[in-house]
Amino acid sequence: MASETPTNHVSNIADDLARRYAKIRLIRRFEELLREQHEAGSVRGPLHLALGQEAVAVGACDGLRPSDQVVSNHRGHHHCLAKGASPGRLFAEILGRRDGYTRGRGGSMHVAVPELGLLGTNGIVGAGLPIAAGAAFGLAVQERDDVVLCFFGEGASSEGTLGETLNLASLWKLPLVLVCENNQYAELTPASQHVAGRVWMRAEGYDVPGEEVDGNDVEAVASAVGAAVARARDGGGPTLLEAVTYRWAGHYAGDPERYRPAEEVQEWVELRDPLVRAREPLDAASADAIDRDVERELEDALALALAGAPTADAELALDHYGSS
Amino acid sequence: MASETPTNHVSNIADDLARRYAKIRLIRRFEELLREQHEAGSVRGPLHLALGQEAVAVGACDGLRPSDQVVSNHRGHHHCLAKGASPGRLFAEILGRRDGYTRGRGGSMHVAVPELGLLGTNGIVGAGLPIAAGAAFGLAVQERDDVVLCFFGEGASSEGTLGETLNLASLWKLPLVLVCENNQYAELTPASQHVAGRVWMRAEGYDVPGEEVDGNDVEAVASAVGAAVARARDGGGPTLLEAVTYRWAGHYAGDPERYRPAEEVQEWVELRDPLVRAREPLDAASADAIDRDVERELEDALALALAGAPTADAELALDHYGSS
Amino acid sequence: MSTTAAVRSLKFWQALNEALVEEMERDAAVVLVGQDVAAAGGTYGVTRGLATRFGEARVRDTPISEAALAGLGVGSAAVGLRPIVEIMFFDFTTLAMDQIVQQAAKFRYFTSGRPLPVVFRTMCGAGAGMGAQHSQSLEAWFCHVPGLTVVMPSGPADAKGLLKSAIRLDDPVLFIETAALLTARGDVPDVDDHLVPLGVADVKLPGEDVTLVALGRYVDRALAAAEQLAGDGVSVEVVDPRTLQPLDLATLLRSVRKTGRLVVAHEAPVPFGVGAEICAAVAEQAFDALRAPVRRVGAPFTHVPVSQELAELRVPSVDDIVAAVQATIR
Amino acid sequence: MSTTAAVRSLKFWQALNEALVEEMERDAAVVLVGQDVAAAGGTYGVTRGLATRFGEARVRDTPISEAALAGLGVGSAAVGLRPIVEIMFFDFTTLAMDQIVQQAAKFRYFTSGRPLPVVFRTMCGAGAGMGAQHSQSLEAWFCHVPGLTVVMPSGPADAKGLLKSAIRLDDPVLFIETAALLTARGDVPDVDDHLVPLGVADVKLPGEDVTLVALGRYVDRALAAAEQLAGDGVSVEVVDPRTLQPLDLATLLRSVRKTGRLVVAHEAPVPFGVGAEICAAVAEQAFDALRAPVRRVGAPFTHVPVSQELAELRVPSVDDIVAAVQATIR
Ligand SMILES: Cc1ncc(C[n+]2csc(CCOP(=O)(O)OP(=O)(O)O)c2C)c(N)n1
Ligand SMILES: Cc1ncc(C[n+]2csc(CCOP(=O)(O)OP(=O)(O)O)c2C)c(N)n1
Ligand SMILES: [Mg+2]
Ligand SMILES: [Mg+2]
Repeated sequence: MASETPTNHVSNIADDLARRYAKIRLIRRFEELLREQHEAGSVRGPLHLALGQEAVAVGACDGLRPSDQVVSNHRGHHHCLAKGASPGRLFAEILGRRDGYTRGRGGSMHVAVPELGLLGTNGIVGAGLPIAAGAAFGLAVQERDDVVLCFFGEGASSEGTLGETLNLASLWKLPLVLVCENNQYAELTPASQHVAGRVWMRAEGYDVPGEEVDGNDVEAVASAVGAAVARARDGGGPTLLEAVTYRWAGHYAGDPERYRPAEEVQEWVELRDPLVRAREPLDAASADAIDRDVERELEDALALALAGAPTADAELALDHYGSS
Repeated sequence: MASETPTNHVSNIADDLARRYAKIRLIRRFEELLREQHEAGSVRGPLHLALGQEAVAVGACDGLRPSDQVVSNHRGHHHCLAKGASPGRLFAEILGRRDGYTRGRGGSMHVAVPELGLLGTNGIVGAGLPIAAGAAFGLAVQERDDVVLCFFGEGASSEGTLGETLNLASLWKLPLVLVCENNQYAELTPASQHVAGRVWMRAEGYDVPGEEVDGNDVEAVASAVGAAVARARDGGGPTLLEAVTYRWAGHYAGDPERYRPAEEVQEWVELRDPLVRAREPLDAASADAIDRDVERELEDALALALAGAPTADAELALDHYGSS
Repeated sequence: MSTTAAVRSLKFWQALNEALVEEMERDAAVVLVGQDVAAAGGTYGVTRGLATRFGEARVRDTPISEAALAGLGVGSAAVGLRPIVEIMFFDFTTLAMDQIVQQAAKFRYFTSGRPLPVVFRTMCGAGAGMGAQHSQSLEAWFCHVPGLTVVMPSGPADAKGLLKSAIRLDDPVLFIETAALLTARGDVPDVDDHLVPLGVADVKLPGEDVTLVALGRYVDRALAAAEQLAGDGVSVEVVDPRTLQPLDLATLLRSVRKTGRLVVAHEAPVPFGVGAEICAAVAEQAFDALRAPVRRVGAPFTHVPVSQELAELRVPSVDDIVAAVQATIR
Repeated sequence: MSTTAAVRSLKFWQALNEALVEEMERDAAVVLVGQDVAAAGGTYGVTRGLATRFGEARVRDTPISEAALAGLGVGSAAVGLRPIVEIMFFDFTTLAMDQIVQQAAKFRYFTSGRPLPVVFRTMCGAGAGMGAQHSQSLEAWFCHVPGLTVVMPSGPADAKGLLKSAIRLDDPVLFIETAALLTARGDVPDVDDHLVPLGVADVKLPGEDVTLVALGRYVDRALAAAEQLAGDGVSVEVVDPRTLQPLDLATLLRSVRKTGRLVVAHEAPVPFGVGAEICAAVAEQAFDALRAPVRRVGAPFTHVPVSQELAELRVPSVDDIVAAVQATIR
């Protein structure tokens, strides 16, 4: 296995605001380029885009160490990139190319890069929660002061794993930060029809601090998650945050979106774009420079990914057991 | 299948206080007699006694209609008797006799008497919760104004099914009353080690009313459950109650109970006996009369049960499919 | 199966949709719950129009809670409904196993004979391009559970008739719909009440030389293989068990006693799959008739990759089936 | 298996306990989580003394949350531990199937080769007198899952040696302990590091006439049956696969090629059980050697009743095995 260093150039920008903006920009453009690839028929498997939700991932991951762990879900490109995944290898994965992280066999929902502290996207809604608790337990036993951050959707909050994880993490004071990304829909169903009450309020019954945060404000997310991470590192136990955001794209690329009015989408896009908000504090020239850098990085990444051979039949049988 | 009418004579007592006392007395003596049977080696399978917890079952079930449904768990003799099960057939079941409700094949953890609105004890901790939600949904679809009452232990609150059930019941405003019987232990582990926060407080995050109640005070239980049942019948949706009580016996009959000090048990038995508390408002003569009646009923019941043949090999293959 | 009745050409999902409509019309106790089954009409259209037709009380979208979803089926059946529970992907039954296996399948035993009419509908197989956690064929697990009936139709006519029978059964049924077949077309008898009995295998093609048992979408591939082999003078009998539990062993054994040769084909990995039971039962009960080693054709013991093309490459082709049949007559 | 090394007589649970102690001594990454495993030392004593010896950080009582418990195993193994997860009864794995099947078994595939060393220990079978929801033998399910190793020892020596090997394996293992065997005694080699290799069957008794494959506690019954049959002049070879996935087919086939006859005995119900795979594989790969129909001996397709006596009546006896063997030589 090739050893891996964070391969987003944007991760190296020193200024906090600029770096976070750059990461948001990177994710936004990554997803847009992927959507183009999808429209062109080049994407293998389903595609859950995170357009509009970039600030949650960036705000949450920006302050993490490489040795901190992130557990993602079925909509996880933004989490991967925010934790330092290489856009080229991620493109390759999703496009079914040999240079992809799992050689293109796993695709968008099954990317894991343990050497980057990225324990994996996941096709099973809610399944990441106990895995994150397990990872936090593992770090604690090893007396590492690293933490685990777990993303899940508001739809996933209906899975039994949320309660089990909150209870266990609270009892054991695990170094765990749970970030519910409330993008207002689970597949084709609005949150009002599948979430009773509020997700963040479920923390209290387990003696866990819970808090709501504006998921489209990268600085707000960074500060809320930062406080939770600091508490977790200090042995203060878990936190549940609910980042309110909005899914700009359909549930999957190609979704006809009959279940919501176009005006609702438009309002979020026009009035609450996390990219626009992250750009505001920057001067236009340096923001433009970032945009150009991002564009170049992604162009190279996509070209590299597409230059790789499609995943072949021969790769299917690999990696089922240690001996294979 | 023999048709079944509630077969506790005590159910026919008109006065509320006297009837509730009589039911508590019936359960207390039923469990004590079973314990004797167990000590004599006559009980097939594990035996989870509800000694000390009688008031929860009686307070909760006393106001129910026969057509209301009760979902019980692995420690459920008190629930069964409180909902009107025949002590004789219950003895027979637990003693592995043919007259038992499942012919003695299910035993203590697998008794169901649908014709009494008793959907079953259950060997799987937490499994009754979604079944209860399902039953409540079924009643609602049929436009019956019956309700479902589900008992579960504080240990069961750690299973994912609690959150799933609270969420669903709240969204659909199901006629469901969840009664957590917090007897302070799950098997050999004290609640402090397996329950974070408080069970009743988990309701709020799902927009469900939650409340704590003294589980050893039958009148307090009856009034809290009564209010919840009334709300559920009226379309007001579910309630979560936590009835605080104490398990007098070991987790199972024969448990050496190394995990708790004898003084702790003694304190609950001597100072907070639900039977003593339910007896207080009655005059001694009528209470004594009840005691005698109960004794006679149970004597007959046990004799009848023991007169039946033990469940035989031939019964094993029955009732797997409709065609069998 | 030939019939003189008129037929209509329907897609698999349409046939299922008709079965649901007819049974919901017939019996007000039939309800349907699942993720995105109501407003959206199902991810693949199977439940389209039902919510409008039968109202919100009987057709409900649920939260993402597979265990509770299955429990809804158990509890509501226990009080008199005939619920149909849709668990979107077969793989997601891993979250509902307690309710299906420990609760539903044992209810009748624990109640000395009370019915529990619940149908768990789910979708199996590669072909939706969803990868290793959304593509499995786990039918063998459920066939190992006393108290469950397991059904896997191979085409629209059987799909409709079997689903209607499943809804009317008084015991829990796992009804498996194959993702790759949902848009396939087939003739469906145009009769008032098209029922296909549970527990009865169907000889899709009579033949003399080799018995080829095929499951789900492998029935079409088996028929294609048989056609190819007929050209070489090999007469293949294609048998579709349709119901996997209980298996119609009588029909399977009758066929093998005639042909003396057995090949089983399915999409699930070979080891410990349904093919194992069929081969074992034949080697036990029709050994003397067997003239060649039994053969199993199925996926290799690996996970399902994400892309549809790769997933297709992983599972056996018509050529693989032809080769297996030929191996038995060599 | 004969050995010249000194032996000590241990109960099954003591052998398991020793394996746990030795591996936890050997490697600080080994941890143990489960319900009542720490303070109480396990419901059946298997984990006795571990919490005191290795401390609360490494031996932990968990809440009653089987899904999270399995997730603890997956997540902690992913960051470098070698967790042992105790799921009290086999039946309770129905609550943890997603984590075991969809997460643990696929981790290496999704990470292009990263290890996930987690052992799920669980207890199977009738004999604890617990009834239909606490007595199942579900091993066949897990044998159908690529990525899992499934182990089922039949006595203390194998139990110890296999558990130690399982803990050292870099992939997920389901380790099945038979309730009815936990207090059974057996000789365990008195050596420093008693390891039994995974994936290697053991010929418990060599013989010539019939191959009798037995699982878990059926190994003892198979040996008793063999002894009885020896009196009638029938020489039985008793083979214990020990590891059920991957099956040591080479050893099984070698035996059947020698004897020409196969009987498989286990406690799980016959249909779709492990016996099906073994019979099918033999009918496929050693057909020419077979001189009689294969035979399976197992529980009927029914639930487990609560009483120990009844549960025992339900499962096959030594006489049933003898009869099956005799049927193959008639
Ligand atoms: C256990 C499980 N149930 C159902 C699905 C199908 N499914 C995929 S994504 C999704 C919606 C998830 O909603 P949410 O958690 O809010 O995440 P979002 O898609 O909005 O990011 C569903 C139901 C699944 N993948 N896993
Ligand atoms: C799913 C499941 N996990 C574990 C067990 C084993 N078990 C039986 S009773 C019990 C304790 C339950 O505690 P609680 O819910 O508080 O009920 P109590 O016994 O105190 O009445 C456990 C862990 C089980 N039966 N089912
Ligand atoms: Mg969402
Ligand atoms: Mg308790």
